[in-house]
Amino acid sequence: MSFPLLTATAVVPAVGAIATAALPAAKRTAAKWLALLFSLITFALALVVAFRFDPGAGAPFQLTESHAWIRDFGVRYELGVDGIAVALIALTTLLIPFIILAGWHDADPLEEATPNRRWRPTQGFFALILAVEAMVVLSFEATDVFLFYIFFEAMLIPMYFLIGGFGDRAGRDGEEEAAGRRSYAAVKFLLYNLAGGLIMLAAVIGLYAVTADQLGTGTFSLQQIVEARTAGTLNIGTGTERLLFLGFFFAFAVKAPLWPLHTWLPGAMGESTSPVAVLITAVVDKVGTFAMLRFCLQLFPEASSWATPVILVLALISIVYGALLAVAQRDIKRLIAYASISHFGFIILGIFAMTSQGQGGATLYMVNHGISTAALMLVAGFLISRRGSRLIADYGGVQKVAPVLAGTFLIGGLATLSLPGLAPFVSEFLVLVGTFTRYPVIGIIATLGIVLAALYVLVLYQRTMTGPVKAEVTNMPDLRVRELVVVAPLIALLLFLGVYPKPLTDLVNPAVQHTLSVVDKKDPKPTVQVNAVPGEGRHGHAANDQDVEAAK
Amino acid sequence: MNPVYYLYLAALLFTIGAAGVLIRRNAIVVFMCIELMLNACNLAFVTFSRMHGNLDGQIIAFFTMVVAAAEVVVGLAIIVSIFRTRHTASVDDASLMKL
Amino acid sequence: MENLIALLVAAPLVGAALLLCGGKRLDRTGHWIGTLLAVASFAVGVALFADMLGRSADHRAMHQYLFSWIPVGGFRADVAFQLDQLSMTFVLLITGVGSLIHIYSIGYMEHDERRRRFFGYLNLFLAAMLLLVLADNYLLLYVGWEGVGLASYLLIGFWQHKPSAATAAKKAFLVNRVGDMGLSIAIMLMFTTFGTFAFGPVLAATGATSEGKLTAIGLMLLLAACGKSAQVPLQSWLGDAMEGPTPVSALIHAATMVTAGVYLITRSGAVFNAAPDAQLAVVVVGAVTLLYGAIVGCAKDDIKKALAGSTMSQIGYMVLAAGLGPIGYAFAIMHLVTHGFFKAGLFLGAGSVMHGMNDEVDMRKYGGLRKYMPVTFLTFGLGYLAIIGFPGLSGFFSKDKIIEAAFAKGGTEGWILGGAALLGAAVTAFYMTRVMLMTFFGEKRWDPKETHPHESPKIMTVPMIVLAVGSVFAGGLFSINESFVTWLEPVTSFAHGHSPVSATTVTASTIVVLLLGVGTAWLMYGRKPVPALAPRGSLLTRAARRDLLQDDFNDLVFVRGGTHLTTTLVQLDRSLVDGAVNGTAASMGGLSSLLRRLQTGFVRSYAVQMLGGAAVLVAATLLMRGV
Amino acid sequence: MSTLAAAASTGEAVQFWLLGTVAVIGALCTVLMKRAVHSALSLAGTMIVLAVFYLANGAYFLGVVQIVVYTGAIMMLFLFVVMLVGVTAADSLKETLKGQRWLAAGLGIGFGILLIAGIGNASLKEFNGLGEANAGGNVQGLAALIFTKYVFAFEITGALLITAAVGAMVLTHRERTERARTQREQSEARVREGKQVPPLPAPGVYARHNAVDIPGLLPDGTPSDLTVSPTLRERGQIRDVSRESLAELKALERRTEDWLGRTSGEEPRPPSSGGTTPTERKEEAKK
Repeated sequence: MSFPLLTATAVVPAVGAIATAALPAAKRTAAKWLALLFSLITFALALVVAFRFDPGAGAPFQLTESHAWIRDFGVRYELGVDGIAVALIALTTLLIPFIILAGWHDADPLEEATPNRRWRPTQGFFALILAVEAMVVLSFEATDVFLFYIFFEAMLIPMYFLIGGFGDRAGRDGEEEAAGRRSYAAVKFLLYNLAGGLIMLAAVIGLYAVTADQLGTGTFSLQQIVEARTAGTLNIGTGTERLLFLGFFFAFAVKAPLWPLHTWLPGAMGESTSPVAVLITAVVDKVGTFAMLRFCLQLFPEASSWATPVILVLALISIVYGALLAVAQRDIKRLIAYASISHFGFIILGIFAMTSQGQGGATLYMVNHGISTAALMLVAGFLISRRGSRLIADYGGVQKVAPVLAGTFLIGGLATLSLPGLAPFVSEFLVLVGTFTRYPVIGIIATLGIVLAALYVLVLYQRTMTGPVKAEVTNMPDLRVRELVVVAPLIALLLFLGVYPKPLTDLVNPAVQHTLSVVDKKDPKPTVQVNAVPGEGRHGHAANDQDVEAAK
Repeated sequence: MNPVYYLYLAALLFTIGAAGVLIRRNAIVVFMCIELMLNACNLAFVTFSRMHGNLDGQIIAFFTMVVAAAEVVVGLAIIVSIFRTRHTASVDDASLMKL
Repeated sequence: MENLIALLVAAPLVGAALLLCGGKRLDRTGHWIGTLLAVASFAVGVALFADMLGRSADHRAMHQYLFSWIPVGGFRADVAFQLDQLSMTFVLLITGVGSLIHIYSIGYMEHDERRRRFFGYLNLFLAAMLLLVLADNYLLLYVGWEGVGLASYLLIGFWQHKPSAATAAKKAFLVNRVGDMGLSIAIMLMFTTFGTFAFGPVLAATGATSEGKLTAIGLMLLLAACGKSAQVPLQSWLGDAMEGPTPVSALIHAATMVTAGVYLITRSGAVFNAAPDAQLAVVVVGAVTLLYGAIVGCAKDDIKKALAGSTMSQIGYMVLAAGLGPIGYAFAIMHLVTHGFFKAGLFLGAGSVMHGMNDEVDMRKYGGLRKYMPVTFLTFGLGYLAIIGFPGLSGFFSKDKIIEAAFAKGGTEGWILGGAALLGAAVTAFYMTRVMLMTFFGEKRWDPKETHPHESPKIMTVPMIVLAVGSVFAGGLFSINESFVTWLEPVTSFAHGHSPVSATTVTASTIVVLLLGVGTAWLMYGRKPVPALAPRGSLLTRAARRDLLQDDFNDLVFVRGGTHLTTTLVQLDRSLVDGAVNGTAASMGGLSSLLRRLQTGFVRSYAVQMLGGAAVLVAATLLMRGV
Repeated sequence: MSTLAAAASTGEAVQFWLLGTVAVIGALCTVLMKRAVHSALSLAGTMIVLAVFYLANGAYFLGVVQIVVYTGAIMMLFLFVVMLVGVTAADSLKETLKGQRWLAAGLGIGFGILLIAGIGNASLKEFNGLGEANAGGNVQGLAALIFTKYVFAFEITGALLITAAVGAMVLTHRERTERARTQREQSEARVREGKQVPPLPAPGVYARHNAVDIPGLLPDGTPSDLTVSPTLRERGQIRDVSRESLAELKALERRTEDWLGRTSGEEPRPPSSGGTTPTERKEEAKK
């Protein structure tokens, strides 16, 4: 038994959370630095994981750990990562330091509000963020359905406090008004996700019952169940499988969020501070889409292909609907929230297109969307913190006053509209192609999303950044060093992954192929067999041969 | 004549007692009705013991009596104390359970 | 030698990176760096050109494979370049004209405090445009395609403090996005059909493909071309795009970017050749646009907008030619190159005029400028002669060939297209003469007190002169024993068309219509003085001033309709979708408050419930025994 | 009758039908009587009938216990409590809870029907009477069972009874929280609240009537309620004798006058209601 790397990756932030929370009220800055330190250590560990992980190796899950936990119910503490999980863990642990840095001063207003020795909002804020990180990482690693479920649900609690407890002082009307709306949003977030989670719990128990019935000993282990399916020892009845699938999918669709289960997102993202909003949309929601890919598809292949048409249509609606509503928003953060809804539509579309392009694209999309939204949302947060208003109408001509801020904002926006050369383009195009190869009509309608994305991003940029300079904006400072430190790496990453996404794709492809093999789907073949393989006789081309094999 | 009629009688008395419990407001009368129900049960037990030809039924009836006695003692005590504090024996007035 | 190809793109890209991230310390030297890198790229292009000339016609295509970009399953996009004659032509045009305009901009943007950023954007555009023409697969082309779109967005909206500029930029990007949608769908279709989207395999495999699929691909490509090249129905953005600085209009919206559509169609020639319906659509679009642009050009009083209309119409010519198939491709490109020269020259001239007239664009406020800015007048005049196809100048050769080819299409189509082309030539002559007369001839309609028209500095005039020279001689040079056609033939496969009317007739008729156009223009604007305020004009004129009501249509259908749609959707989201959720919550509350009624607190009602329960139990046991 | 037949004799049938009706009527009265006392009494009747039935069913011990414990002890307890609590006027049978009565009736009837149906469709045909069970005497049989098979239950019930007794004591025993008020304090309190400072007047009129149920008269001859106990007042058991005593006063004056020899009008007529006639009183006076 080698060093439990995955456990460590999750434990470190947990310890960090406790340590941060334990600091006395006076040591505020110390708490901030401590949290940052722990998040960086976690990131380092995640990098180690990424390097120790070998995409070429045949095993679907690597770095596995397995201990008996609740013997009576066959619950095991089972961790393991495939390429997708590695990518998402890397994303999460990468984003958290930036979130912490961006939220450096988010808890200060509370400190001033209540000068109380026992009351330690700063410590709480950063401890909660780290706690969320720990849970998210664990839910990415868990290969035991029950274990996953626990953390999938548990991460709601710190998120609830983060949303309800800390807001940007940018409400139109007084703070208590804003506080009311905030707590409403938080409660809505909690109830929505809890409802989904409870339905999922029923499905989890049902799964256990089925396995216990058919395998003799009930199990929650993903691998065991998949193997049993392939071996034929376990065959869930069609009706049961569909019910279980729906139970799982509902929870993930709420988290994702998929139309029409999306209404909690704009409120939550609009009312919370922008780092927390990033935490929601870039980190926590990814668990939902990730779980669709890992659990829904692998546990219930037939049911997933049964439900595919409906889900695709819903995803399509999300894409167009989210984009259209984003166009009509007056509030910057809500606009970004609706844009995220549209993007999640793309991710789900890619997952259920059941093609290697679609699912690979969807996985890349999760990563890229995380980075791009983080960039856009954090810059928007800096903007809002300067002016103290979330309304687009309150801005104008910022570009003349704070060119760097405007520039970064524009790049974030361009990433959001998936401009070629930036990372999101790769994933979005892959998703579209993957969908198109199997469902041309849906693919074509989905491409409308490109145009609409351009619409809402450019309208946002034009109204806020261009035009004559508004009076309130005139003496707005440009980005500070801390803020540049936050934004610059994200933008660099966007550019790099846009130009050279190969490391990521190499990481993801085997996992996607494995998923597809479990679901037992093949990419549709091109109608015309081109004898000339593109770029044959080129040097340095051998790199993609295994991809050729994968395609065949 | 078939002794099963005793059972019918018991059922009838029991029902009357139950109805009494529901209808009367005076706690004491309610108690009496409960006693009536208990007695009906006793009658049934005794009849059963006769049917089965062993004395267990009577034993049960005996215990029922004891329990009934105890219950009456405590119950009446409660009524008395309630009456002292609230100057009424009506069960409807003791509706503190509703908030 | 092949490894230099990447350098073509890299040089301006580096420039862009430097200038945009460099910060203030580069403000003084920025523009020189940008220009230098553009010129460097041009030099590399020339070197490659020389190398290419050295080879035999069939082995001129060069490839450079950099790295595998997106490998996922069967989907493999590489970052790889292909430099053949067609790309070469574009490379030279882009880098050449680009460099000239860089130089020109040094003077033109002298007093703008954001000049560094301007040059950064220009370099970015060069890089993207070169990527577009050098890509060896459609996806990489798509990158360049959107890249130029971005650059054009940034440059149109360069003066962002002007709301009109910002709006124009947004409009341009959005309309282009619609076209890009077409391109991406085309790429997807190729992937599903061929399993790849690299030029080589796709164009090689068109023979084995069903015509339906090819038609679909062709139409999608045409949609893309329409967006980028401002062809009907996606032409509405080009007029507003003139909000950008004039060098931008010259480089992007006249010489290079807007011709990308023509490049795309020519590049995908094999697809279109195999799909006649798509070809027909192309031809129709070309013909319609060339007339549309010409008519719009006639009515505009804003000199740049007039030129923009003419650009549309000229590109219409090219698209028309490209739609004619092998008989047209070469001439399309040829006209593209010559047009690059003279239209860039014209725009630079217009820019120089505005420069002298402190940024006045209304031609009705010009007049009689020829003696104040002789060089501008000369270069502009040469460009004018070239564009109207004055015998011996560039436009004459290229446009004449296109008209011939249009007739050569054969059948009624041939006649219609030829007629349209001829008509277009006449209108071109008319509106260009109009511009010429209103700007440089007639009495001065500007107030000498505040405007002091003067010749532009050398750094601006020199590029104009160079371009003028090009627009005079390029056409002739190209058509000396069809050197240009033979140069392009390996790529675009040339075929001589058999036109029902002889070449001489066509030439004669073109000259006739040319004279007609010039004459009418002179009658209307040369003989009698031009009113300083625009007369109301005929219905057609007023419609043409409003771009033939195209914007009004867009505004009515897309803008208004879209706004209504989104607002209603917001309402629905709040009331319906969210309402459902809150409704469930509320109903739960109501239910519980109903159940609360049962808890009266009266012992006896509880007793009733108990008795009811007991009765149910008894009934249940009885039923059990019964069953 | 040591052996009890499985099928009951006709005599028992007659007894059942007679006493059964009595029992049911008793039960109904228990439920329906206005006054708690009457309910208690009718319940006692029912219980006695049940005791008889026990005897008839061969449960001799229980029959006796029923009479002793229930009708003897428990019912007496009830009566005591009734006296303690319910002396006040009878509680009305008017229903206060909406629909409670209908629900009760419906449920009661339904329940009864269910029970009877249950008994009916239970096949209770064979009756092996208590013949051999009671062979060694009923009490002995019970004793044997209680002290062997049910001994634990028995012990526990014992414990239960003790607990119940203690519980009853605890509940009813009133703990004096503050010390008793002295007479002084009481009088002070009386003065402070101001009404009826002196002790209450005595009942009776001029010591000629001193029954507690006769109110004393004020100087003008009107009776004062203060003089009779509130309990009697509540029950409306006050005898008003004011008018008659006034009449007697008049008669007395007449006699003194004609004893002094003054003649006057006709005889004063004795009051019609109650009291003794003046002629008797004359005799008294003579003694």
